[in-house]
Amino acid sequence: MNDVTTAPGADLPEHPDFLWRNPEPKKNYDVVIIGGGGHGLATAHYLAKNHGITNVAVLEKGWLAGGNMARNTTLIRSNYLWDESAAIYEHALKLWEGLEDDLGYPILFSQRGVLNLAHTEQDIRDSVRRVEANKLNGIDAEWLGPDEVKRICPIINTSGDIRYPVRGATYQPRAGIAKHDYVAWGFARRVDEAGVDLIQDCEVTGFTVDGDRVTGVRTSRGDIGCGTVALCAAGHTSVLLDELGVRTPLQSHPLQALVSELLEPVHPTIVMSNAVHVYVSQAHKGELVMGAGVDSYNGYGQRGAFHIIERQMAAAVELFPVFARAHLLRSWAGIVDVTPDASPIVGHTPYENVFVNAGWGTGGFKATPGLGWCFAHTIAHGQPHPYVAPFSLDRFTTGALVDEHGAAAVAH
Amino acid sequence: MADTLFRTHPLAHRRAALAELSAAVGGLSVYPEDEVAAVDLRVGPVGPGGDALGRALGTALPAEPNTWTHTADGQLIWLGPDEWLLTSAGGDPAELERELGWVVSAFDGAAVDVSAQRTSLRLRGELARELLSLGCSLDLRPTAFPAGTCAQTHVGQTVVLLLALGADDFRLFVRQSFAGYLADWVLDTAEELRAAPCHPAALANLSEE
Amino acid sequence: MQLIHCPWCGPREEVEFHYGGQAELAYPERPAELSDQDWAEYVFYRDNPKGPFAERWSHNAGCRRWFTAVRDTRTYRFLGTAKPGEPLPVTQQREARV
Amino acid sequence: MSRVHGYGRVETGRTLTFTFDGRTYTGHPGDTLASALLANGVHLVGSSVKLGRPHGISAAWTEDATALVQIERPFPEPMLQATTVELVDGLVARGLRGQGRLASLADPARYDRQHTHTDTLVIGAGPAGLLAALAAARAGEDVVLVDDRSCAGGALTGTEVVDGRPALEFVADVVEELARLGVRHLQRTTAFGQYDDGFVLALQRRTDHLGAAAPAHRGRQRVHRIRALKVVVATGAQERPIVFADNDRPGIMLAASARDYLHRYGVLAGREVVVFTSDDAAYAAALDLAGAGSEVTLLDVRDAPPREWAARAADAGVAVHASAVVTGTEGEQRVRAVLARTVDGGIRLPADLLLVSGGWNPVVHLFSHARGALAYDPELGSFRPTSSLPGVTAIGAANGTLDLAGVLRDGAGPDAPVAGPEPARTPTGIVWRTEGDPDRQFVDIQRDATVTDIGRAVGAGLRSVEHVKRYTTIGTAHDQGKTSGVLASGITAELLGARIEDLGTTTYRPPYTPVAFAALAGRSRGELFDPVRTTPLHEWHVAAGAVFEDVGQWKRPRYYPRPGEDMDTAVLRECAATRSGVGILDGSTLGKIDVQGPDAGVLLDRLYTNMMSTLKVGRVRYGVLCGNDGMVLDDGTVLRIDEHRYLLTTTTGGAATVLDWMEEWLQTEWPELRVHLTSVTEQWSVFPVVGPRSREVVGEVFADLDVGNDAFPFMAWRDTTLDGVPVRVARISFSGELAYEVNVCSWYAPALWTRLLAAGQRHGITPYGTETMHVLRAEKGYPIIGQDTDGTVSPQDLGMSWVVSKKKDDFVGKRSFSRPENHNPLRKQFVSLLPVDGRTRLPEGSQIVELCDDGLPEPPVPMLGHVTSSYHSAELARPFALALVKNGRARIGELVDVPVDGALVRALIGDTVLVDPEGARRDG
Repeated sequence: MNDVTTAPGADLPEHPDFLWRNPEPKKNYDVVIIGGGGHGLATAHYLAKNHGITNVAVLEKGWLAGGNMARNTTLIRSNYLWDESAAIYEHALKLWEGLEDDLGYPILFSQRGVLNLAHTEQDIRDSVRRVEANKLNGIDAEWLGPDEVKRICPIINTSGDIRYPVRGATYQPRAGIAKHDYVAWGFARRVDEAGVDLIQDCEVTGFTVDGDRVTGVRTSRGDIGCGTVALCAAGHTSVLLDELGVRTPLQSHPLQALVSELLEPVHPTIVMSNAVHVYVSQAHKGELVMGAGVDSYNGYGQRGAFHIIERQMAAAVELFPVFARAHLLRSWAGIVDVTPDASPIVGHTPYENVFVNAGWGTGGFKATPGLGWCFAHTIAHGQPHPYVAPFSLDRFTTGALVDEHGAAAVAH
Repeated sequence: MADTLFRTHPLAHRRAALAELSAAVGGLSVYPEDEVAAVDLRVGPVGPGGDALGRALGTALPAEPNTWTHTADGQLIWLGPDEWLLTSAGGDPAELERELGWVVSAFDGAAVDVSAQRTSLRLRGELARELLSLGCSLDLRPTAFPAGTCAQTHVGQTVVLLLALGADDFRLFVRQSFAGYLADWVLDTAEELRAAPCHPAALANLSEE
Repeated sequence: MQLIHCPWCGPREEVEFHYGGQAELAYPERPAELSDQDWAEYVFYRDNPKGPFAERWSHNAGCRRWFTAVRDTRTYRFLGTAKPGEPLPVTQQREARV
Repeated sequence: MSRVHGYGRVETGRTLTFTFDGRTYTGHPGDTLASALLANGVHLVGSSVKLGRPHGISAAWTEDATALVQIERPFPEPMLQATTVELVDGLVARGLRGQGRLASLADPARYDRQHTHTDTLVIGAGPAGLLAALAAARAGEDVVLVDDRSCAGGALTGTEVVDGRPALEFVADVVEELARLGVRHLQRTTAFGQYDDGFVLALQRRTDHLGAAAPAHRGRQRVHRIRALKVVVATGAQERPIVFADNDRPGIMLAASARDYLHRYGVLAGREVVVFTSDDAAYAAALDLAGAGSEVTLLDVRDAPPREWAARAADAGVAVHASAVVTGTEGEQRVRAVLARTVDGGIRLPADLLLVSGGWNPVVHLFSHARGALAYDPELGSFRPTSSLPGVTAIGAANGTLDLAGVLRDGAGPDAPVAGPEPARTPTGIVWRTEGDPDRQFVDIQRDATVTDIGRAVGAGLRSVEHVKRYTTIGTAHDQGKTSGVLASGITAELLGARIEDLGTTTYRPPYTPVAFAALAGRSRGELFDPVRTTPLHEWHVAAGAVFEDVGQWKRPRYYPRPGEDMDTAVLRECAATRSGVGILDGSTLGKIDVQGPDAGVLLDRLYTNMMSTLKVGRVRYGVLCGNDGMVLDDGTVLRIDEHRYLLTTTTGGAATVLDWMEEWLQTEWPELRVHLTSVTEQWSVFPVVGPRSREVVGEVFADLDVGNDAFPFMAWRDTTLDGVPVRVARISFSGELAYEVNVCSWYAPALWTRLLAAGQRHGITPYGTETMHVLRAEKGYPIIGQDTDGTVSPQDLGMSWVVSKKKDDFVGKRSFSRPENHNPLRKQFVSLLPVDGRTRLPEGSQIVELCDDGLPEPPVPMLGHVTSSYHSAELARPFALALVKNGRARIGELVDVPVDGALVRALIGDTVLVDPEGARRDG
């Protein structure tokens, strides 16, 4: 009848029988984290684990990890151009490598490598530049010619007669994917065990302020007093900071992704192409997971325009001719918060006990443990961790940007 | 050496393929048109500048967006609220630019020779709208896009200036560097309209209704 | 895919347009006199409201004219468009912030 | 064979042969793969993804959750529903366990898209949709009607009576009238997504059903992009199963689907049939199957079965048990017996077919895509549209109307045709699952997800349906939860002790049914993936054997190899020829902008870092544009044509960006300026004639032009004519050589190019490409924006403070120059790098580090900058590079190391200008 003997995804681990309590909010917490996504949960985890701070609430306006965490394409890599970016993403990647043990949760972290394709002379220059920078920063990276690209991912069309032939690629072998829900739930379970309250359906609607301190948050489930406020609200950060009269150079945009049906393994790695605007991996059960560039305009709608998907499909079929009859099964969108230099904003705000973490654009998921670690440090010490210090808000005033557009306009 | 500088049409190399297509598909005729002089005109539409230009051209500037009018030997095409494209089959580009520039400069306007900036492809026949609908998102129903209208829009992935000349008669101005792409797109797309060399039963089934 | 009403050309597909971000940002009269912070605000800081937002759009593939639109960033629905110099078609963002 | 005589609409006169799982069968035109399999008695189709349990055919159309197949011929296509694959001769397919397989070859089929505008779009050609389309068309509206099946009629089986005649005759009449009224009516066309402003995407399957007769040149599938003022969603409803133990076996099917197989395909899906229902509709199925010869027993969950239906059932010999529920099934490869609890206790009913009906789920997907609000309707036991959505209405079963008379009224209003009498509807019994082993109660059959799984999820602390979906994977399979979604919400609510109203359902997202990637790519494949831009000389370049480079969308000649030459050899030859004799380049891709008006100079002064208003007519000035952030955006030359007119050039890649950017400033910030901008990029073709012999060549071709240095100095331009054609010549040099840029109307480009080549022949004129252009300019230290800069480089960093006006109060970007970071002594500056060994060409992109005598230290190793350009120089007879280096200008003369392929290459930091620093050649 059919010759498949091992069921796809049959080896996927079961979730544990218990994940988290659903407590009523207390009157007061030492730290209130706004946003129960990956970053909020990871921050709570390292606050408890590294700093022993557990009188913490994570407030989530919807369901836990239901924002970008649930909508991203789970790509993890650290091959960023600038030292500052490379440092935080590499810190994150190292944590990813031990995260399954740390969380005691099967997060399905699979280090299958990422290829960033180069199609033009300028792509090649940018690629070599990034590879060489990565190497000097201790990040695994290589430059591969078309034949080596073909060896790693045989289904890529490397023939010279396509519109934008593949001229080579950068390769980071340690890059990979993980199962996003598993990651979120792994953090959430640990955090819950540590005594942190995860409070869902709890939308922050305002703040109570005393001078340059915030004394509490107003929520859809009542007022909650706090020692410190940590914002991990991604695309909604501006809306929250507006309540405090704080401006940030953030813009929220829709970012779409999609999956195919389950397919027999054909795609052993992750492929990204900036020039033709697509990236693809094949998830554990066999579905092709793809993303493209952000929609051009601001939006909070968790949906995007279909022409972006069509363009992405054209690029996919161009690069992977065998994908022609794969099927788009489901598409969706997240809301990414983007800064002028495509690098995050982490650190102080004008309020002494309010810390911000936002602007990760398309890099949020891959940074999750690294950011959590550093943001927890920042909250615990009241001073930015060295890895996030370059991402302060005042860089827009001094001009010390960390501009990841140039060589890493590569989304995701 | 030739006595005069010869002209080369940007679509010279596609002429034969387009002719073959036109011969093969009843109801569709596609061909590159001869070059015409063209000047981009900028001047305030209402007021003395527009009036002066209208007088110089012998016809009022079409003020209605997305429309064009005839001139003695060409067309006057609305491009924007203060911008028109004048074409002239017989005119000398440089002279036209000079003469009209002299008229509009008095009103802070501009006249720019853009004769070679675009080239044009003519699309005629009862299948012309069908062909365009395969790559153009405009409402091209005869009621919405009758003769005398025009639009700058996309066909395939290139920007065109599309003119309805008659019921089934269109002119597509396209930037010269994109002309080859547009012709290739037309050639590829028109495959859909070729008579099907296949089983008659299949043909019957192909009618979509 | 939105149908955007160019104030001149009428309704056209979204792909014909270019997004220009927040509208009504005036170039400072005397940039040299601004503090670094004020200059940074002009260069980099933009409103990011969840709700009606006044924006610049350009009908790139059409008449190449810039115009102002008020659009709801929650629904993406265009609430109106206006030519430069015309008043905003709808009262816009700062309702929540004033 | 289970084909029943007298039933069905397949063409029994013709036979098709197909292969499934290696065995050959026959069927008829009009069959689907599923109906043909059932006709051949094949119930076992595939197996479940996780547990490998046998799976059969559980429905008749897109709601089927089990019969997933791989198509092998005519062309491999992964994971289709056997229920939606139309049978063609020679079809080869096999059953699947969870994963499909992609072809190993590119798909030769063609795909396309079509734009359609209409007043009214009706989605669904069932009774409601047909009548809605008819009403609109009769009212004179432009109407498009799409429907996903092969013919109109929707759920009508043909047994109904409408307007006093058999329903399908009525349908045929309506279809005919629609055609007469000019309605564009597309069958086999699935509306799969609804977006803003009446925008609906629909996939039309155009050729697969034609089999071998399919015309290869015609698109296999077409995506219709339909804009409608009004969208009528008449997508019907899908039957909802009830969950019981072992409900996933082959031979278990939705009740209405069995009717569909009988009436559409003439296939009787079972002989010994048990019908398990909580809804009236299944009685019709029971009666129809009984009438076709099956033994039927009906189990109704409800305590009071519908009286009229029950009476009809009794007349037809169908035993009806009230208050009865199925508790399990037996059978491996096909159901063998049904276990049930009745008021009389547990019973075991032998059966080869178990039909299930738990009521109906309106197909609200398209309504929901467009942000239409849904709410739980306790009478339906499902979610239906609540809000009205501008321009969008849901009618018929899609809006929860289940009786035919009501559906007809929804479609046609008060003048609706009359439906034949039907028994009055008794409320549906809302039952999500029966008692039994929750480990074997499958909620999402395709995912092997059970009631136990939901129970575990709830026990783990999950409270949201989204969490439960993710924990259990319910609704994430190929069918996207068409049958399981509402059940999952219902069962979760039950287990949580919550109300399903409060819990809601997961979000519906496009596409409604899966769509092939290639269909979405449409015609944007191969060469048409992205437009190719070419210059008027393209054919000449091709004939000359040029190797092309992609620069944006342009194809530019990179070099012109002679036989046996590789790129390095060709470029060395082209460089040497140009520096020692004369070379010629096709520079037509440069962006060109005509700037006209009394305030042209004012605008340019505000945008360029240097002063342009002081430029004299007849002269040329180099200029740099910065963004507000003070970083270099683009550069180029500015020609002053007359008092109120300038001609700018931009980089090839920057042309569109710069024009848009200038327009933005002009239109949004300074509308008071009297200036007009016009792109003339393609109006003018440009050929730099470069090298010490360029004067002879240009002088010979343009006899009227005084090319002497005094009459025509560097950075001047002159107009002349050739055979009456205006030509503009400018002394601009991007190579450091004596050079004349010849500009001509593009009509004459090939002719003029040929003249220049002819005149240059005796000087050995050499066409050169972009690579040589890059080498020549690099030898002179001229940066290429986008190659030597990356958006983080200021004019000062490039060593171009001379291009930044000190006199002007302001220009775009000026204020940013005084930010603290712009004065950081460690900013990267533009310098040259000379490899000390005189041999190594540093790869572009290489990073630069401090000298390390003992090899590279452990990472992280601080970086000083990177190599932006690197070439072998014919002139210098050595390799050289340009680089951005921290504090580079202060370090000229110092040595640094560059890691290359695991070794360190030592290099000397130098000034950027390596050839003719005095500019004697250029000015000569």
